[in-house]
Amino acid sequence: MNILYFAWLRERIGIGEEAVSPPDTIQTVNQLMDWLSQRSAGHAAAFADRKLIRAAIDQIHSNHSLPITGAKEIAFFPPVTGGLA
Amino acid sequence: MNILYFAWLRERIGIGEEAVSPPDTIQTVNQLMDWLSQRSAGHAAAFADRKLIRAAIDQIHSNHSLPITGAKEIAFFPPVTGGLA
Amino acid sequence: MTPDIRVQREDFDQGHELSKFSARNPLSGAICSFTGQMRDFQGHDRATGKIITAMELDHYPGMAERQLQDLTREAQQRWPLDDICIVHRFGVLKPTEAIVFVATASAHRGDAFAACEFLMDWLKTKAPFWKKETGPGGTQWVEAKESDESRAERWQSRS
Amino acid sequence: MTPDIRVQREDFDQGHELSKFSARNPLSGAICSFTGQMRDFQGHDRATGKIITAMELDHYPGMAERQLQDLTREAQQRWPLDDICIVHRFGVLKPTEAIVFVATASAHRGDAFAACEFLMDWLKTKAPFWKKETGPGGTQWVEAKESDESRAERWQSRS
Repeated sequence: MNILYFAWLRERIGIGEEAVSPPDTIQTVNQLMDWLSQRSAGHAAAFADRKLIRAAIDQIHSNHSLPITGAKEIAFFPPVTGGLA
Repeated sequence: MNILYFAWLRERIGIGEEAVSPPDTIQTVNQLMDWLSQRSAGHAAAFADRKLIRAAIDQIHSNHSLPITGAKEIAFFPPVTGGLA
Repeated sequence: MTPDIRVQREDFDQGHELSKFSARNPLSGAICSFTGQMRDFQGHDRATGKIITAMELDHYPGMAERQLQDLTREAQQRWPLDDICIVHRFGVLKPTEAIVFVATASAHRGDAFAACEFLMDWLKTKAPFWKKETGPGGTQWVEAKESDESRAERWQSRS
Repeated sequence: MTPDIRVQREDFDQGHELSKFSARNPLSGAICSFTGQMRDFQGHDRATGKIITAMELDHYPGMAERQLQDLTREAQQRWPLDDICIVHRFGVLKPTEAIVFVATASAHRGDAFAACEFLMDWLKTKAPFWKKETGPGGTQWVEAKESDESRAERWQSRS
Protein backbone atom coordinates (compact mmCIF):
# COMPACT_ATOMS: atom_id res chain seq x y z
CA MET A 1 0.00 0.00 0.00
CA ASN A 2 1.39 3.37 -1.00
CA ILE A 3 1.02 6.32 1.39
CA LEU A 4 1.31 9.90 0.16
CA TYR A 5 1.76 13.09 2.20
CA PHE A 6 1.19 16.64 1.03
CA ALA A 7 1.80 20.19 2.27
CA TRP A 8 2.79 20.41 5.98
CA LEU A 9 2.22 16.71 6.56
CA ARG A 10 5.00 15.94 4.12
CA GLU A 11 7.26 18.49 5.80
CA ARG A 12 6.62 17.17 9.31
CA ILE A 13 7.07 13.55 8.30
CA GLY A 14 10.04 14.38 6.11
CA ILE A 15 8.97 12.27 3.12
CA GLY A 16 6.26 12.57 0.46
CA GLU A 17 5.68 8.90 -0.13
CA GLU A 18 6.26 5.53 1.50
CA ALA A 19 5.21 1.94 0.82
CA VAL A 20 3.81 0.22 3.91
CA SER A 21 2.19 -3.13 4.75
CA PRO A 22 -0.08 -2.62 7.76
CA PRO A 23 -1.38 -5.79 9.50
CA ASP A 24 -4.91 -7.03 8.78
CA THR A 25 -6.16 -5.52 12.03
CA ILE A 26 -5.76 -2.04 10.49
CA GLN A 27 -9.06 -1.62 8.67
CA THR A 28 -10.03 2.06 8.60
CA VAL A 29 -8.35 5.35 7.76
CA ASN A 30 -8.37 6.23 11.47
CA GLN A 31 -6.66 2.98 12.40
CA LEU A 32 -4.11 3.53 9.65
CA MET A 33 -3.30 6.98 11.10
CA ASP A 34 -2.84 5.38 14.56
CA TRP A 35 -0.54 2.78 13.08
CA LEU A 36 1.46 5.28 10.97
CA SER A 37 1.87 7.57 14.01
CA GLN A 38 4.13 4.94 15.60
CA ARG A 39 6.64 5.00 12.77
CA SER A 40 8.49 8.16 13.86
CA ALA A 41 8.25 11.30 15.95
CA GLY A 42 7.52 13.19 12.71
CA HIS A 43 4.60 10.88 11.92
CA ALA A 44 3.28 11.29 15.46
CA ALA A 45 3.49 15.09 15.17
CA ALA A 46 1.85 15.13 11.75
CA PHE A 47 -1.11 12.99 12.86
CA ALA A 48 -1.51 14.61 16.30
CA ASP A 49 -4.61 16.66 15.42
CA ARG A 50 -6.92 14.58 13.23
CA LYS A 51 -9.34 17.47 12.68
CA LEU A 52 -6.71 19.14 10.51
CA ILE A 53 -6.24 16.11 8.30
CA ARG A 54 -8.08 15.02 5.17
CA ALA A 55 -7.63 11.64 3.51
CA ALA A 56 -8.11 10.27 0.00
CA ILE A 57 -8.40 6.56 -0.78
CA ASP A 58 -7.27 5.84 -4.33
CA GLN A 59 -7.62 9.54 -5.15
CA ILE A 60 -11.15 9.94 -3.79
CA HIS A 61 -11.90 12.16 -0.77
CA SER A 62 -12.72 9.82 2.13
CA ASN A 63 -13.92 9.99 5.72
CA HIS A 64 -11.60 8.84 8.46
CA SER A 65 -14.03 6.04 9.34
CA LEU A 66 -14.01 4.44 5.89
CA PRO A 67 -12.41 1.02 5.32
CA ILE A 68 -9.06 0.87 3.56
CA THR A 69 -9.41 -2.72 2.40
CA GLY A 70 -7.98 -3.23 -1.09
CA ALA A 71 -6.74 0.35 -1.37
CA LYS A 72 -3.56 0.85 -3.39
CA GLU A 73 -2.90 4.52 -2.60
CA ILE A 74 -3.88 6.46 0.48
CA ALA A 75 -3.06 10.14 0.77
CA PHE A 76 -3.07 12.48 3.78
CA PHE A 77 -3.18 16.25 3.52
CA PRO A 78 -4.60 19.41 5.11
CA PRO A 79 -7.84 20.99 3.84
CA VAL A 80 -7.21 22.19 0.29
CA THR A 81 -6.43 25.85 -0.49
CA GLY A 82 -6.19 26.08 -4.27
CA GLY A 83 -7.65 28.74 -6.52
CA LEU A 84 -7.35 32.30 -5.23
CA ALA A 85 -9.53 35.19 -4.19
CA MET B 1 -37.50 70.16 -28.69
CA ASN B 2 -35.85 67.29 -30.51
CA ILE B 3 -37.74 64.00 -30.83
CA LEU B 4 -35.87 60.74 -31.55
CA TYR B 5 -37.33 57.41 -32.67
CA PHE B 6 -35.60 54.04 -32.56
CA ALA B 7 -36.16 50.50 -33.84
CA TRP B 8 -39.67 49.86 -35.20
CA LEU B 9 -40.93 53.26 -34.11
CA ARG B 10 -38.48 54.87 -36.50
CA GLU B 11 -39.54 52.51 -39.28
CA ARG B 12 -43.27 53.12 -38.76
CA ILE B 13 -42.86 56.88 -38.55
CA GLY B 14 -40.35 56.95 -41.39
CA ILE B 15 -37.86 59.28 -39.73
CA GLY B 16 -35.39 58.94 -36.85
CA GLU B 17 -35.48 62.48 -35.66
CA GLU B 18 -37.62 65.63 -35.87
CA ALA B 19 -37.64 69.04 -34.23
CA VAL B 20 -41.07 69.99 -32.88
CA SER B 21 -42.60 72.81 -30.84
CA PRO B 22 -45.62 71.47 -28.96
CA PRO B 23 -47.95 74.06 -27.38
CA ASP B 24 -47.69 74.77 -23.65
CA THR B 25 -50.72 72.59 -22.97
CA ILE B 26 -48.59 69.54 -23.75
CA GLN B 27 -46.97 68.87 -20.39
CA THR B 28 -46.33 65.13 -20.01
CA VAL B 29 -44.82 62.34 -22.07
CA ASN B 30 -48.30 60.90 -22.54
CA GLN B 31 -49.67 64.19 -23.82
CA LEU B 32 -46.68 64.51 -26.14
CA MET B 33 -47.46 61.07 -27.62
CA ASP B 34 -51.10 62.15 -28.15
CA TRP B 35 -49.92 65.29 -29.88
CA LEU B 36 -47.29 63.54 -32.02
CA SER B 37 -49.86 60.90 -33.08
CA GLN B 38 -51.70 63.59 -35.05
CA ARG B 39 -48.71 64.40 -37.24
CA SER B 40 -49.14 61.47 -39.66
CA ALA B 41 -50.68 58.04 -40.12
CA GLY B 42 -47.22 56.62 -39.38
CA HIS B 43 -47.05 58.48 -36.07
CA ALA B 44 -50.52 57.28 -35.16
CA ALA B 45 -49.60 53.68 -35.95
CA ALA B 46 -46.33 53.90 -34.00
CA PHE B 47 -48.01 55.31 -30.89
CA ALA B 48 -51.12 53.12 -31.06
CA ASP B 49 -50.13 50.74 -28.26
CA ARG B 50 -48.50 52.72 -25.45
CA LYS B 51 -47.64 49.58 -23.45
CA LEU B 52 -45.02 48.77 -26.09
CA ILE B 53 -43.34 52.15 -25.88
CA ARG B 54 -40.59 53.39 -23.60
CA ALA B 55 -39.49 57.02 -23.36
CA ALA B 56 -36.34 58.83 -22.34
CA ILE B 57 -36.21 62.50 -21.40
CA ASP B 58 -32.76 63.97 -22.05
CA GLN B 59 -31.33 60.44 -22.20
CA ILE B 60 -32.86 59.24 -18.93
CA HIS B 61 -35.51 56.49 -18.83
CA SER B 62 -38.80 58.15 -17.93
CA ASN B 63 -42.39 57.21 -17.12
CA HIS B 64 -45.14 58.30 -19.48
CA SER B 65 -46.63 60.45 -16.75
CA LEU B 66 -43.51 62.56 -16.19
CA PRO B 67 -43.44 66.26 -17.18
CA ILE B 68 -41.49 67.24 -20.28
CA THR B 69 -40.99 70.84 -19.26
CA GLY B 70 -37.56 72.11 -20.23
CA ALA B 71 -36.57 68.90 -22.00
CA LYS B 72 -34.28 69.27 -25.00
CA GLU B 73 -34.39 65.71 -26.30
CA ILE B 74 -37.16 63.17 -25.94
CA ALA B 75 -36.74 59.67 -27.35
CA PHE B 76 -39.30 56.95 -28.00
CA PHE B 77 -38.41 53.29 -28.46
CA PRO B 78 -39.54 49.71 -27.70
CA PRO B 79 -38.23 47.84 -24.62
CA VAL B 80 -34.49 47.34 -25.09
CA THR B 81 -33.06 44.04 -26.36
CA GLY B 82 -29.28 44.44 -26.25
CA GLY B 83 -26.72 41.97 -25.03
CA LEU B 84 -27.40 38.38 -26.01
CA ALA B 85 -28.04 35.01 -24.41
CA MET C 1 -10.16 52.80 -11.73
CA THR C 2 -12.46 54.69 -14.11
CA PRO C 3 -14.51 52.06 -15.94
CA ASP C 4 -13.52 51.38 -19.53
CA ILE C 5 -16.77 51.72 -21.48
CA ARG C 6 -16.97 51.48 -25.25
CA VAL C 7 -19.93 51.44 -27.64
CA GLN C 8 -18.59 50.54 -31.05
CA ARG C 9 -19.42 49.24 -34.51
CA GLU C 10 -16.11 47.35 -34.90
CA ASP C 11 -15.72 43.72 -33.95
CA PHE C 12 -13.36 42.99 -31.04
CA ASP C 13 -11.55 40.01 -29.56
CA GLN C 14 -12.85 39.11 -26.11
CA GLY C 15 -9.58 37.38 -25.19
CA HIS C 16 -7.58 40.47 -26.08
CA GLU C 17 -9.94 42.59 -23.96
CA LEU C 18 -9.55 40.19 -21.01
CA SER C 19 -5.74 40.27 -21.26
CA LYS C 20 -5.73 44.07 -21.31
CA PHE C 21 -8.19 44.21 -18.43
CA SER C 22 -6.19 41.88 -16.18
CA ALA C 23 -2.95 43.69 -17.05
CA ARG C 24 -4.39 46.99 -15.89
CA ASN C 25 -5.52 45.41 -12.62
CA PRO C 26 -2.44 43.72 -11.11
CA LEU C 27 -3.73 44.25 -7.57
CA SER C 28 -6.99 42.35 -8.14
CA GLY C 29 -7.05 38.67 -7.29
CA ALA C 30 -10.38 37.98 -9.00
CA ILE C 31 -11.33 38.71 -12.61
CA CYS C 32 -14.74 37.70 -13.98
CA SER C 33 -15.82 38.17 -17.58
CA PHE C 34 -18.92 37.53 -19.63
CA THR C 35 -19.26 37.61 -23.39
CA GLY C 36 -22.50 37.49 -25.31
CA GLN C 37 -21.54 36.29 -28.75
CA MET C 38 -23.48 35.99 -31.99
CA ARG C 39 -24.18 32.29 -32.42
CA ASP C 40 -23.06 30.64 -35.60
CA PHE C 41 -26.68 29.77 -36.26
CA GLN C 42 -25.97 27.36 -39.07
CA GLY C 43 -29.48 27.87 -40.33
CA HIS C 44 -31.57 28.17 -37.19
CA ASP C 45 -31.45 29.59 -33.69
CA ARG C 46 -30.90 26.85 -31.11
CA ALA C 47 -33.03 28.61 -28.54
CA THR C 48 -36.02 29.51 -30.66
CA GLY C 49 -35.72 27.19 -33.68
CA LYS C 50 -36.07 30.21 -35.96
CA ILE C 51 -33.91 30.46 -39.05
CA ILE C 52 -31.70 33.51 -38.81
CA THR C 53 -29.25 34.70 -41.43
CA ALA C 54 -28.25 38.14 -40.17
CA MET C 55 -28.51 40.34 -37.14
CA GLU C 56 -28.30 44.07 -36.63
CA LEU C 57 -28.27 46.20 -33.50
CA ASP C 58 -29.83 49.64 -33.45
CA HIS C 59 -28.75 51.91 -30.58
CA TYR C 60 -29.25 55.36 -29.09
CA PRO C 61 -25.85 57.08 -29.33
CA GLY C 62 -25.08 59.14 -26.27
CA MET C 63 -27.70 57.56 -24.06
CA ALA C 64 -26.12 54.12 -24.55
CA GLU C 65 -22.78 55.28 -23.16
CA ARG C 66 -24.50 57.24 -20.42
CA GLN C 67 -26.63 54.28 -19.30
CA LEU C 68 -23.60 52.00 -19.19
CA GLN C 69 -21.78 54.63 -17.09
CA ASP C 70 -24.74 54.78 -14.71
CA LEU C 71 -24.81 50.99 -14.42
CA THR C 72 -21.11 50.81 -13.56
CA ARG C 73 -21.58 53.46 -10.87
CA GLU C 74 -24.46 51.43 -9.43
CA ALA C 75 -22.30 48.27 -9.45
CA GLN C 76 -19.43 50.08 -7.74
CA GLN C 77 -21.77 51.25 -4.99
CA ARG C 78 -22.99 47.71 -4.39
CA TRP C 79 -19.72 45.78 -4.48
CA PRO C 80 -16.09 46.58 -3.70
CA LEU C 81 -14.76 46.59 -7.27
CA ASP C 82 -11.36 47.63 -8.55
CA ASP C 83 -12.41 48.05 -12.17
CA ILE C 84 -15.08 47.41 -14.79
CA CYS C 85 -14.92 47.07 -18.56
CA ILE C 86 -17.94 47.05 -20.88
CA VAL C 87 -17.75 46.84 -24.66
CA HIS C 88 -21.05 46.80 -26.58
CA ARG C 89 -21.36 46.52 -30.34
CA PHE C 90 -23.93 48.10 -32.64
CA GLY C 91 -24.58 47.76 -36.37
CA VAL C 92 -24.34 44.55 -38.37
CA LEU C 93 -23.24 41.46 -36.43
CA LYS C 94 -21.75 38.43 -38.12
CA PRO C 95 -21.92 34.88 -36.76
CA THR C 96 -19.38 34.11 -33.98
CA GLU C 97 -18.66 37.80 -33.42
CA ALA C 98 -18.80 39.20 -29.89
CA ILE C 99 -21.81 41.43 -29.14
CA VAL C 100 -21.15 42.45 -25.57
CA PHE C 101 -18.25 41.96 -23.17
CA VAL C 102 -18.38 42.75 -19.45
CA ALA C 103 -15.45 42.26 -17.07
CA THR C 104 -15.08 43.00 -13.36
CA ALA C 105 -12.00 43.05 -11.12
CA SER C 106 -12.13 42.67 -7.36
CA ALA C 107 -10.21 41.32 -4.38
CA HIS C 108 -12.83 38.58 -3.92
CA ARG C 109 -14.39 36.26 -6.43
CA GLY C 110 -17.93 36.50 -5.03
CA ASP C 111 -17.99 40.25 -5.65
CA ALA C 112 -16.50 39.89 -9.14
CA PHE C 113 -19.12 37.28 -10.13
CA ALA C 114 -22.08 39.14 -8.61
CA ALA C 115 -21.18 42.48 -10.18
CA CYS C 116 -20.54 40.97 -13.61
CA GLU C 117 -23.91 39.18 -13.64
CA PHE C 118 -25.67 42.26 -12.28
CA LEU C 119 -24.19 44.39 -15.07
CA MET C 120 -25.29 41.92 -17.74
CA ASP C 121 -28.80 41.61 -16.30
CA TRP C 122 -29.30 45.35 -16.01
CA LEU C 123 -27.68 46.15 -19.30
CA LYS C 124 -30.20 43.85 -20.98
CA THR C 125 -33.12 45.86 -19.60
CA LYS C 126 -31.68 49.39 -19.43
CA ALA C 127 -29.10 49.98 -22.16
CA PRO C 128 -30.76 51.36 -25.31
CA PHE C 129 -29.94 48.71 -27.92
CA TRP C 130 -32.45 46.95 -30.17
CA LYS C 131 -31.90 43.73 -32.08
CA LYS C 132 -33.25 43.01 -35.52
CA GLU C 133 -33.09 39.54 -37.02
CA THR C 134 -33.24 38.65 -40.67
CA GLY C 135 -34.54 35.26 -41.77
CA PRO C 136 -36.27 33.74 -44.82
CA GLY C 137 -39.53 35.42 -43.74
CA GLY C 138 -37.95 38.85 -43.70
CA THR C 139 -36.61 41.15 -41.03
CA GLN C 140 -38.05 41.40 -37.55
CA TRP C 141 -37.33 43.36 -34.39
CA VAL C 142 -36.65 41.04 -31.46
CA GLU C 143 -39.14 41.42 -28.63
CA ALA C 144 -37.94 41.96 -25.06
CA LYS C 145 -38.20 38.88 -22.89
CA GLU C 146 -40.16 38.82 -19.65
CA SER C 147 -37.39 36.65 -18.22
CA ASP C 148 -34.89 39.47 -18.71
CA GLU C 149 -37.08 41.85 -16.74
CA SER C 150 -37.37 39.38 -13.89
CA ARG C 151 -33.64 38.58 -13.90
CA ALA C 152 -32.93 42.29 -13.51
CA GLU C 153 -35.61 42.76 -10.87
CA ARG C 154 -34.15 40.18 -8.53
CA TRP C 155 -31.24 42.58 -7.91
CA GLN C 156 -33.69 45.16 -6.53
CA SER C 157 -34.53 43.10 -3.46
CA ARG C 158 -31.01 41.84 -2.83
CA SER C 159 -28.09 43.63 -1.18
CA MET D 1 -17.74 18.98 -25.80
CA THR D 2 -15.24 17.12 -23.58
CA PRO D 3 -14.03 19.61 -20.99
CA ASP D 4 -10.55 21.01 -21.51
CA ILE D 5 -8.78 20.41 -18.18
CA ARG D 6 -5.15 21.21 -17.56
CA VAL D 7 -3.02 21.12 -14.43
CA GLN D 8 0.29 22.74 -15.27
CA ARG D 9 3.42 24.39 -13.91
CA GLU D 10 3.70 26.84 -16.83
CA ASP D 11 2.19 30.30 -16.75
CA PHE D 12 -0.63 30.96 -19.23
CA ASP D 13 -2.46 33.95 -20.69
CA GLN D 14 -6.10 34.10 -19.61
CA GLY D 15 -7.06 36.17 -22.66
CA HIS D 16 -5.52 33.64 -25.01
CA GLU D 17 -7.43 30.85 -23.23
CA LEU D 18 -10.69 32.79 -23.53
CA SER D 19 -10.14 33.40 -27.26
CA LYS D 20 -9.47 29.69 -27.86
CA PHE D 21 -12.45 28.70 -25.75
CA SER D 22 -14.90 30.97 -27.56
CA ALA D 23 -13.51 29.90 -30.94
CA ARG D 24 -14.21 26.27 -30.17
CA ASN D 25 -17.78 27.11 -29.10
CA PRO D 26 -19.31 29.03 -32.03
CA LEU D 27 -22.80 27.73 -31.19
CA SER D 28 -22.79 29.11 -27.65
CA GLY D 29 -24.25 32.57 -27.09
CA ALA D 30 -22.93 32.92 -23.54
CA ILE D 31 -19.32 32.61 -22.37
CA CYS D 32 -18.39 33.24 -18.74
CA SER D 33 -14.85 33.16 -17.39
CA PHE D 34 -13.17 33.56 -14.05
CA THR D 35 -9.48 34.03 -13.35
CA GLY D 36 -7.83 33.88 -9.97
CA GLN D 37 -4.59 35.75 -10.36
CA MET D 38 -1.60 36.21 -8.11
CA ARG D 39 -1.83 39.74 -6.80
CA ASP D 40 1.11 42.03 -7.29
CA PHE D 41 1.36 42.35 -3.53
CA GLN D 42 3.75 45.27 -3.61
CA GLY D 43 4.81 44.40 -0.08
CA HIS D 44 1.62 43.24 1.59
CA ASP D 45 -1.55 41.32 0.93
CA ARG D 46 -4.53 43.69 0.56
CA ALA D 47 -6.90 41.20 2.11
CA THR D 48 -4.86 40.15 5.15
CA GLY D 49 -2.28 42.92 5.49
CA LYS D 50 0.47 40.28 5.59
CA ILE D 51 3.72 40.89 3.74
CA ILE D 52 4.15 38.27 1.05
CA THR D 53 7.11 37.93 -1.27
CA ALA D 54 6.52 34.55 -2.92
CA MET D 55 3.85 31.91 -3.33
CA GLU D 56 4.01 28.24 -4.19
CA LEU D 57 1.27 25.69 -4.86
CA ASP D 58 1.71 22.05 -3.88
CA HIS D 59 -0.66 19.59 -5.55
CA TYR D 60 -1.57 15.92 -5.75
CA PRO D 61 -0.81 14.88 -9.34
CA GLY D 62 -3.39 12.50 -10.73
CA MET D 63 -6.04 13.26 -8.11
CA ALA D 64 -6.02 16.96 -9.07
CA GLU D 65 -6.97 16.18 -12.69
CA ARG D 66 -9.46 13.55 -11.54
CA GLN D 67 -11.20 15.90 -9.09
CA LEU D 68 -11.48 18.63 -11.74
CA GLN D 69 -12.96 16.05 -14.15
CA ASP D 70 -15.51 15.03 -11.50
CA LEU D 71 -16.43 18.66 -10.86
CA THR D 72 -17.04 19.33 -14.56
CA ARG D 73 -19.28 16.25 -14.77
CA GLU D 74 -21.23 17.52 -11.77
CA ALA D 75 -21.60 20.97 -13.38
CA GLN D 76 -22.76 19.42 -16.65
CA GLN D 77 -25.44 17.48 -14.81
CA ARG D 78 -26.72 20.61 -13.10
CA TRP D 79 -26.71 23.06 -16.00
CA PRO D 80 -27.09 22.77 -19.79
CA LEU D 81 -23.50 23.55 -20.74
CA ASP D 82 -21.81 23.31 -24.12
CA ASP D 83 -18.26 23.28 -22.81
CA ILE D 84 -15.98 23.85 -19.83
CA CYS D 85 -12.32 24.80 -19.56
CA ILE D 86 -10.25 24.66 -16.36
CA VAL D 87 -6.56 25.50 -16.16
CA HIS D 88 -4.89 25.26 -12.72
CA ARG D 89 -1.27 26.07 -11.99
CA PHE D 90 1.07 24.44 -9.48
CA GLY D 91 4.62 25.24 -8.41
CA VAL D 92 6.07 28.71 -7.97
CA LEU D 93 3.72 31.62 -8.75
CA LYS D 94 4.97 35.07 -9.58
CA PRO D 95 3.02 38.30 -8.98
CA THR D 96 0.36 39.04 -11.63
CA GLU D 97 0.48 35.48 -12.99
CA ALA D 98 -2.78 33.56 -13.40
CA ILE D 99 -3.34 30.76 -10.87
CA VAL D 100 -6.65 29.32 -12.03
CA PHE D 101 -8.90 29.92 -15.04
CA VAL D 102 -12.42 28.56 -15.40
CA ALA D 103 -14.64 29.16 -18.44
CA THR D 104 -18.13 27.94 -19.28
CA ALA D 105 -20.11 28.06 -22.54
CA SER D 106 -23.88 27.81 -22.71
CA ALA D 107 -26.90 28.98 -24.66
CA HIS D 108 -28.01 31.14 -21.71
CA ARG D 109 -26.05 33.53 -19.55
CA GLY D 110 -27.63 32.47 -16.26
CA ASP D 111 -26.38 28.91 -16.74
CA ALA D 112 -22.90 30.05 -17.81
CA PHE D 113 -22.57 32.30 -14.74
CA ALA D 114 -23.93 29.76 -12.26
CA ALA D 115 -21.78 26.89 -13.52
CA CYS D 116 -18.62 29.02 -13.57
CA GLU D 117 -19.13 30.19 -9.99
CA PHE D 118 -20.06 26.67 -8.85
CA LEU D 119 -16.86 25.29 -10.38
CA MET D 120 -14.71 27.92 -8.64
CA ASP D 121 -16.44 27.40 -5.29
CA TRP D 122 -16.14 23.61 -5.40
CA LEU D 123 -12.65 23.62 -6.81
CA LYS D 124 -11.54 25.69 -3.80
CA THR D 125 -12.76 23.02 -1.38
CA LYS D 126 -12.25 19.82 -3.38
CA ALA D 127 -9.28 20.11 -5.73
CA PRO D 128 -6.07 18.95 -4.00
CA PHE D 129 -3.89 22.09 -4.14
CA TRP D 130 -2.15 23.71 -1.18
CA LYS D 131 -0.78 27.23 -1.01
CA LYS D 132 2.40 28.23 0.77
CA GLU D 133 3.30 31.87 1.31
CA THR D 134 6.75 33.29 1.97
CA GLY D 135 7.15 36.54 3.86
CA PRO D 136 9.76 38.20 6.10
CA GLY D 137 8.78 35.83 8.94
CA GLY D 138 9.44 32.74 6.83
CA THR D 139 7.29 30.31 4.92
CA GLN D 140 3.80 29.29 5.95
CA TRP D 141 1.07 27.01 4.61
CA VAL D 142 -2.16 28.92 4.03
CA GLU D 143 -5.06 27.70 6.13
CA ALA D 144 -8.39 26.83 4.53
CA LYS D 145 -11.07 29.46 5.04
CA GLU D 146 -14.41 28.68 6.65
CA SER D 147 -15.98 31.04 4.12
CA ASP D 148 -14.83 28.81 1.26
CA GLU D 149 -16.53 25.79 2.85
CA SER D 150 -19.75 27.71 3.26
CA ARG D 151 -19.61 29.12 -0.29
CA ALA D 152 -19.32 25.58 -1.60
CA GLU D 153 -22.04 24.24 0.68
CA ARG D 154 -24.67 26.66 -0.57
CA TRP D 155 -24.65 24.72 -3.86
CA GLN D 156 -25.76 21.58 -1.99
CA SER D 157 -29.17 22.96 -1.13
CA ARG D 158 -29.75 24.71 -4.44
CA SER D 159 -30.88 23.24 -7.76
